[in-house]
Amino acid sequence: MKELEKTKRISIAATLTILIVLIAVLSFERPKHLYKVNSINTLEKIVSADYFVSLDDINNPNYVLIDVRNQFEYEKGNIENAINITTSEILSDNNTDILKEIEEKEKIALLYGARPNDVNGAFLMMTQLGYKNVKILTVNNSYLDNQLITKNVTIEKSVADIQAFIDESVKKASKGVKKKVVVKKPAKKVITVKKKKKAPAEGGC
Amino acid sequence: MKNNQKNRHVYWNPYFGGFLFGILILLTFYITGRGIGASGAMKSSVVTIVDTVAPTHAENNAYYSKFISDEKSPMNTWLVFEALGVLIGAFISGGLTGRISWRVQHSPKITSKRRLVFALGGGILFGLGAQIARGCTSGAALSGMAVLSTGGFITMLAIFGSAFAFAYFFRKNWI
Amino acid sequence: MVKKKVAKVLDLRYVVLAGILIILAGGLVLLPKYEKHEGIKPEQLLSNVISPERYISTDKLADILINQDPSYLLIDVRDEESYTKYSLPNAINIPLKKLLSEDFEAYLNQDQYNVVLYSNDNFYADQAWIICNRLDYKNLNVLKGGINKWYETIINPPKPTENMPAEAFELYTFRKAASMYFGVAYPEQFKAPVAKKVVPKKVITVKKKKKAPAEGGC
Amino acid sequence: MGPLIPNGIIPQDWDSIIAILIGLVFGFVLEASGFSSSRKLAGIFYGYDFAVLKVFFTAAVVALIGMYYMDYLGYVDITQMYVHPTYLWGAIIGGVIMGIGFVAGGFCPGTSLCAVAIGKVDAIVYVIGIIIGVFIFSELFFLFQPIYEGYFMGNITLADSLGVNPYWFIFIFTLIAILSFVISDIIRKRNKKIFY
Repeated sequence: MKELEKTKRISIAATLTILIVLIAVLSFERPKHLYKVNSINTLEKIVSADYFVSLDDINNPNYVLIDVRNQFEYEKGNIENAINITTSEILSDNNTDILKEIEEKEKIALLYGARPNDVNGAFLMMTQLGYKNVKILTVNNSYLDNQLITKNVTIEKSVADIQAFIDESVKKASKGVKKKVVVKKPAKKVITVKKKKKAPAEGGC
Repeated sequence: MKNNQKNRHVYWNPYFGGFLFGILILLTFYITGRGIGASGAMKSSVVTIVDTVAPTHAENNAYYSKFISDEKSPMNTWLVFEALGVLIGAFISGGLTGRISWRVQHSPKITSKRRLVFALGGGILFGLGAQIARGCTSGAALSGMAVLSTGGFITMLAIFGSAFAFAYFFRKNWI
Repeated sequence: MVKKKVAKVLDLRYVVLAGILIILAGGLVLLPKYEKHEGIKPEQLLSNVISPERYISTDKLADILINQDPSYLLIDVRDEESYTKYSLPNAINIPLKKLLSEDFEAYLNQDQYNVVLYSNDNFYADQAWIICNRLDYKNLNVLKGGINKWYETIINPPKPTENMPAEAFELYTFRKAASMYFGVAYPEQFKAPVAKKVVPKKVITVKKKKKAPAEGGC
Repeated sequence: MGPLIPNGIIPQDWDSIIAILIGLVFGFVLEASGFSSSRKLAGIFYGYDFAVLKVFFTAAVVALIGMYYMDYLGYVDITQMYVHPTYLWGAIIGGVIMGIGFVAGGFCPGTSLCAVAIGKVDAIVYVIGIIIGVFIFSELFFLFQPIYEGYFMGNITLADSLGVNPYWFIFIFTLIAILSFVISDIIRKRNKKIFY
């Protein structure tokens, strides 16, 4: 069994592999920020959890108010003892430390901005990065002779029943013209989607 | 030719061969997402032969019809190309080490005719078993083990277990 | 004697190789587990979230709908009930709860159409957009202000007062025409409203991006 | 990046060319490590040459460790890999028949192709045998159908069926492999030498 003595090649191969593995592991620097919540759980969280806080129960001790607007807006006027973390710098190091510290102290981060829509970005980033207790202050901020006014607002309230408005306008118009106005509702668009054929990984010997 | 003749029986260090083989399996999975295989090529050739000889019979036989599709001939599968590559690769390696020559390799104790008979019998058994288990040692066992597939491990254990068990009966052929 | 020493060295070499193998395998066990990274990098997602170029104004959308631009696909992320009450023509209803469900994936994850997500305001639409953007779905936009803005600008356009610049008047006439297209009738129309152009049935076939599954075998 | 071809990084039509290249390396490595000689293959069952055991186990261990490292580092997504389906009794009965065929014939399909390439007549007969075997199976398919299709447990991995953490399993599998190498060396030293 002469071949067992020939180990020159295998030592070269072994050293080469170790080099490659080392380079791979070293070059693989874990990205600083990693999602801790995958997208399906995030979706469930934002659909089910009630993360809205209204203006009146704001003085709960373990709420930490966070203003997500930029520096200038924050200086102009902010709710008292709110800290300023602009959405674009949410991933910066000191902001991450602040948020981690809030997380450790079991405090609830209460985000607010000019309008609730602007807070969405920061809120979703934090939930996906794994911060547990993040809430949104449903509030509109505006300035009256540069005095900050915050008004409560409900999210996504439908302004008017549009269909009723249209029908009513049609009725009003037809009263004027007497003739029955046939308004053809836009035909329902048939949208056929080719079902994603689950091509089974066929194979086998 | 002298040097060539000398290292006719000098093979690689098995650990080195195994290591390269492992890297090859990794590469195959990385590029194509599937393992290597061998008996699939034989199956495709059988299907093509039967399809050309008796297409009607092939159509209504449950097994053949699985592999006959009109737009692609059965020979156009991944495994057939891979088997082709195996033949070429082995030929190159054999050529380099001078192992190419028409011969029947058998233990000195038995005649080459007996060896051929056992080879045929072994082949038939292996062909049958490979179809039932949907894979052979390299296809099901090795590629299956690389991704921890339970089927792969069961097949590997069954092959080597039964081989060890029945080794006693065929010992005159080898030792 | 030399033969013996060589054999000794070889044994050592095999021991070293075996040791390396064990360390490599052991390393796998000791490496810290972490949640599989899904979707685009957080820094990338943050920059996408901040940039407002995903928004599409109600006027632009009205223009698109009137010209029946075939490359646009409307998706209403509100629940079924408000969708049935009123929704934009030819819109598909994907409630936020079912955003990532299997059968709607064909609409979101494709690069044929510009998808416009909208809800009452753009709060839920933004959330849907951010999640889809994390999964790297292509060319999705959000209707700025949602249905509320649509109502305030298109369906019931505010009348410009005299001292408004000329553009305000043009904008108002455009919006009034648009509202007529969408069914609002105005009393001072003298002739009967021309039979409204029927919105042609637009069949959207969404071609799935074919991802060949890894098939294999023996 | 995961499997390159299914993810579309390498276009589909490169598939067959890559298949030939992989087969080429496959054939070369098998032949070079001596798998084209049936007597070397049968050595594992009679204890005079454990090449099969060493190559097989090293390949399995290297592939396993490599695969899970690449999965860990994110270069490959292991869920897209083709996992060999588990037909419980199909694997057992098929495996037993293959085991007998292996001991009797001395080859398995991969190695028999290598042997055919270097002119081994018994390998050619072996391949003809395999073809006849496949032919028999297909003709009598209705007999084998229940085994062939029965007891299907899905393309499951050991992690699901045994509920074991894959990394631990790989570690133990490596230890078993090294142990078997040591034992095979001891056995070979005590066995009488056979020159082939």
